[in-house]
Amino acid sequence: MSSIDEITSPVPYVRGNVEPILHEVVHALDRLLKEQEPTIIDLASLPFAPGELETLESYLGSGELTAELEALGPSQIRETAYPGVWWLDHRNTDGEVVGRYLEITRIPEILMSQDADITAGRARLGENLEGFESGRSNGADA
Amino acid sequence: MSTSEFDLESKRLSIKEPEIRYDTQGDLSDEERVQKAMAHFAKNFGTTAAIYLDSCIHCGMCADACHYYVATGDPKYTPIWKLEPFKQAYKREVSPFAFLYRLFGLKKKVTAEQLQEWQHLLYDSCTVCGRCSLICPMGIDIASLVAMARHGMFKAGLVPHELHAVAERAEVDGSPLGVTPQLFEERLEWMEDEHEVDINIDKEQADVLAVMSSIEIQKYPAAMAATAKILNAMGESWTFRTDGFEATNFGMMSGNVEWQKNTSMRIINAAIKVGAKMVLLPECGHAYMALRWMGANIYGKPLPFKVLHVSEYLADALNSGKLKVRKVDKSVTFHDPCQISRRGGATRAPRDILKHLAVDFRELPGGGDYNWCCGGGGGVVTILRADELRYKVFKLKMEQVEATEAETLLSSCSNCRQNFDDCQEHYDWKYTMESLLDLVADNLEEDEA
Amino acid sequence: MKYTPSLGDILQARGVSRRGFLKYCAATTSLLALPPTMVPRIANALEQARRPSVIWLSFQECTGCTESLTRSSSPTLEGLIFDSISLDYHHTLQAASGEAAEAARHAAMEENMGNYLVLVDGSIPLGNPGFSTIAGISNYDMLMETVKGAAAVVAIGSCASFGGIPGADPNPTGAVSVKDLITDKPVINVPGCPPIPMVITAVLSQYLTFGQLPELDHLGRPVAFYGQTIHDRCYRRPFYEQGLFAETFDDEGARKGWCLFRLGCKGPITYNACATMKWNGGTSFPIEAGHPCLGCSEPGFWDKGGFYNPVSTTDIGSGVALAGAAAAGVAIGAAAAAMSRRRQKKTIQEG
Amino acid sequence: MDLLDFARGPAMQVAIYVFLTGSLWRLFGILLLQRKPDYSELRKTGKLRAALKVIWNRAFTAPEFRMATRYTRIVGYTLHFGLFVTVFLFVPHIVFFKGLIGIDWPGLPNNVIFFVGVITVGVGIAILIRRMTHPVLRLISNFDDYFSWFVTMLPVITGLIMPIRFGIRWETLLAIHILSVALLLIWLPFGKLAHVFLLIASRGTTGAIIERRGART
Repeated sequence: MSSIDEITSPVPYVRGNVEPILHEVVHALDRLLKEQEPTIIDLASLPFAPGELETLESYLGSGELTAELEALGPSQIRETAYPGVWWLDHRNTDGEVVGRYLEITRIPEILMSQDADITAGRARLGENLEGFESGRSNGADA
Repeated sequence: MSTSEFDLESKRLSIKEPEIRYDTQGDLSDEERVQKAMAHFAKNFGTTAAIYLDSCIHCGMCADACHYYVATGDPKYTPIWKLEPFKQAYKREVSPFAFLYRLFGLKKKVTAEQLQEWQHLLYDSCTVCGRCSLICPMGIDIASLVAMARHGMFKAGLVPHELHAVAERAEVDGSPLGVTPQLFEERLEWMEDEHEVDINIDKEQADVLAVMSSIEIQKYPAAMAATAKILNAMGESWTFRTDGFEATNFGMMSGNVEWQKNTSMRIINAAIKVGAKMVLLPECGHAYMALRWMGANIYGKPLPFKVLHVSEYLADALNSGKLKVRKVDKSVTFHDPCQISRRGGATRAPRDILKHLAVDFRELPGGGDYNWCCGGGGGVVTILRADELRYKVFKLKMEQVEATEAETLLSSCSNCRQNFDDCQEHYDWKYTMESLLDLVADNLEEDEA
Repeated sequence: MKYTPSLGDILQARGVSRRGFLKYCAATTSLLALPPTMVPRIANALEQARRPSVIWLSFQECTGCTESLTRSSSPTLEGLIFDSISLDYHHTLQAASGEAAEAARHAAMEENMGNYLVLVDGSIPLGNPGFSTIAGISNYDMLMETVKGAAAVVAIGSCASFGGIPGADPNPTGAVSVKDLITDKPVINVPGCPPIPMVITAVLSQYLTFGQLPELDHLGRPVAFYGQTIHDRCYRRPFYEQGLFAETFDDEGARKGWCLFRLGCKGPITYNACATMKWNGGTSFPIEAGHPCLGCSEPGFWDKGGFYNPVSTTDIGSGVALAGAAAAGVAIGAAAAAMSRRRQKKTIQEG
Repeated sequence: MDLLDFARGPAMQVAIYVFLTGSLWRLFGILLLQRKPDYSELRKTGKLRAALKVIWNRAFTAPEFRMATRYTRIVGYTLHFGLFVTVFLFVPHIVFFKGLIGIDWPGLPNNVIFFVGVITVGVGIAILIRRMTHPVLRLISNFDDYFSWFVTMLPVITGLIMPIRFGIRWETLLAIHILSVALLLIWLPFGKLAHVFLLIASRGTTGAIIERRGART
């Protein structure tokens, strides 16, 4: 281990904030099961020692589902090894993290198609169809 | 404090004599009394007293060491409280912040009423036994401060009458109990006949000057014969002197420094006159404090002779083998006179002697230096109005003695002894105090030879 | 007042999807240090938000605050926010110069009278108007003139907020803060040397989002970012509680990442968001790099003794003064004793 | 200048000067009073040795008095122990002393200090209650006793509040804490708290006089 590693990962404190967060996750899962109430934890608002966030991430691991979202930069939405616990990384176009959340929910809101987008898509599709129709009628006229 | 109660049991129906009664001497106004008290308090406000008076943290532990507080539970008997006016005067007049205390009126002037009230606390209820000095976490020698405070009280004419009268007689007659040189000589001659012992009187030259307490001369004269017997047995060159025989020092106990000095100087001068190498003090507690520890300072330079209490002398003689005693087959307990043991540092001597006598020695609970005072020291035994309190306090002593279940009760202080005798009569108690000196003198081996 | 498109319009015009917008809202919520449950409200508010006009004035400053802001990488969310404000005057960033620049300032003021924001970095010298001028106008005059029609003033950086380094002892230019001069308008202080770029943009986006000024502390700082001390949010705090401290910069404690209190860390008395928001796109912050906090976002941080003096130390003054105090004690004591002895003598004579 | 700067700067400086001046004033005001030589033939000659012996052994109550004084001893020792630990073993305090005198020693974890601090306050309250209710203590107590209690407990209490906060800003609490210490330092030489140095003088005096007589001390 290089001396730099020693500086950035103080061994005695690696678990500092990890355990309390995991407890919070357990309570959130209970709430989800009993009251159908999702929970979002903003990881950016919590103080982490160097290495702590990585510990948390590797502890939670990866589950069956990982989704990539491309909107104002890439986002990764990953279900952890614990179903119902989702890890969300929002990045900007430079790849910098702009938001990092743990969502305890059945499916994160951002994965669902949004009414506004559906409406826009529906409109786009409708326009396309109109295009087909007008194309056909033009063709019939011709 | 002046709760008047009706006394319906005496022949003359009246209110009971108030518990607190102030005595005054001289025709002084209140202001003059305060002025005198302040002057003679002030004389004592040197570095030593100042350190002590400035160090008190008011923890109250001294109360637990005082037989007056323990016996009555009355907080006013807290030792440091007995010094309140003395302390107040110190803070206002001499302490480092005296100027500020006066400027802002933080410490009031001591009043005549205050001093009168404290007469009871400084005389009737303090035997200057120094037990409180041992409990104080700051190491304040409270007993020595009480002695200093008495200096002011005396000059202010605020001494209990009987103590004042006794002290005055000691100054005028040379003895508090009317022992004149002639009377002393007569009684010595009587003992010489009675006990068939050679007693040296007024020799011009002697290595040892023996002195006596008036209490012994009047009440326990055998002590004179015993002293002579032992000194003869030791082959000492010794003498009694009619111009310096009184060992008690009521000037010291009442608080008159001049009288204390006069009394001590009589012995010192007599000892110097005969070229004594040693002054042998009798079985008297405060005599030891007066000459052994205060004598040189009164004299103003080291004394040209040694000062020994008779128990120290006996212990040395027995330890060195110069004196031999028979075995005494008795169980014995020993009451340490405060001024000799706790205050004087001669605690070991009586224990050495008792070892040579091979008695079944039973130490009092807390015996030795932490011993309860008999309650009669510091002049208290002379004060009539203090009798009730003195008897009450003596109960502590009785409990201690009874706990040993010893056959014989010994001490080496005639003042303790007279207090024990008085309390014995009051309580019709089974123990009679005997003299350690007498016991040794009665069991000298040379007798048989 | 000219038509200003809402943020929703702008994003839509750029072809940003609703998902993208939600992501942006989530990031903004996080940036504003608001709970994640606020996202829908933020989304709603942001959709309606309109571009405010912003005039940026730079006085006695080092351009570090501007650097801080612009060094945040190009098309970021902060950048997006800057797209959503109308930066009408900034003499470092704007293309216009000379009279044209001043004309732009005046035009923005007139067009948005009563609604524009004034951002200030740098302190204002009152000692001599010539100490710092722009286009021949003293800083003081320019500030007072520009602020007249402003909705609010934002003091960016410790110089504008508290006087900063120009105001440090002995303050040769007579530098003062914006708040010292502006009493009739809301002033938001965003101190720091420099402030965290995200905090600057967050303050702006909060204004943008809610159209109102954030809750401020007693020093005029937004509570959302300056509500807690560095110490409170510091990942090294547990070491403080355990009594584990680095004592030099290269001892075992330093290598193990122990608390830097003994090395003079001002974290306990410094209110800022460095410990959670961190710097350089969330990479690190001074304490994480092994250096104690200097307390740069606190008033007078330059004059609070050495940076490496622990917070709990005090200045006991000079040895000469201490010796003087001791000598005075001895002298007064001796005088008191002499006085007492004289008084004693007198009392004894009288008695 | 904010409150903390005032507390750490001028307030503390003035307090230290007053403490120094007052302590030496009191000490020299006593030591330069009249002294009388002791001409008695003492059993022990070593003055310093005797003084040191009493300075040490008066920290412990003689077995004869232990039962009677158990309450006072328990609360007394606990208070002094608590004050010692909280004042001298809390790292920020050690740092303070290092700044003052340049010496440095190991400290204890904060939660230990906090725990001891709570006990100290508890014992302090017990001491106050006893002083107000015990007949002896009530009789002999004066303003000095109560005010000294107040200025001693104040820094402990203000110190304990710091981690709890009660919604007050840390630097304000620190300033109040430092000001309370300044008050303590200012009062110390003038009241009974001066026993921190007078006990050496007082026990030492008894050692020099009475211990050397060979009497019990």
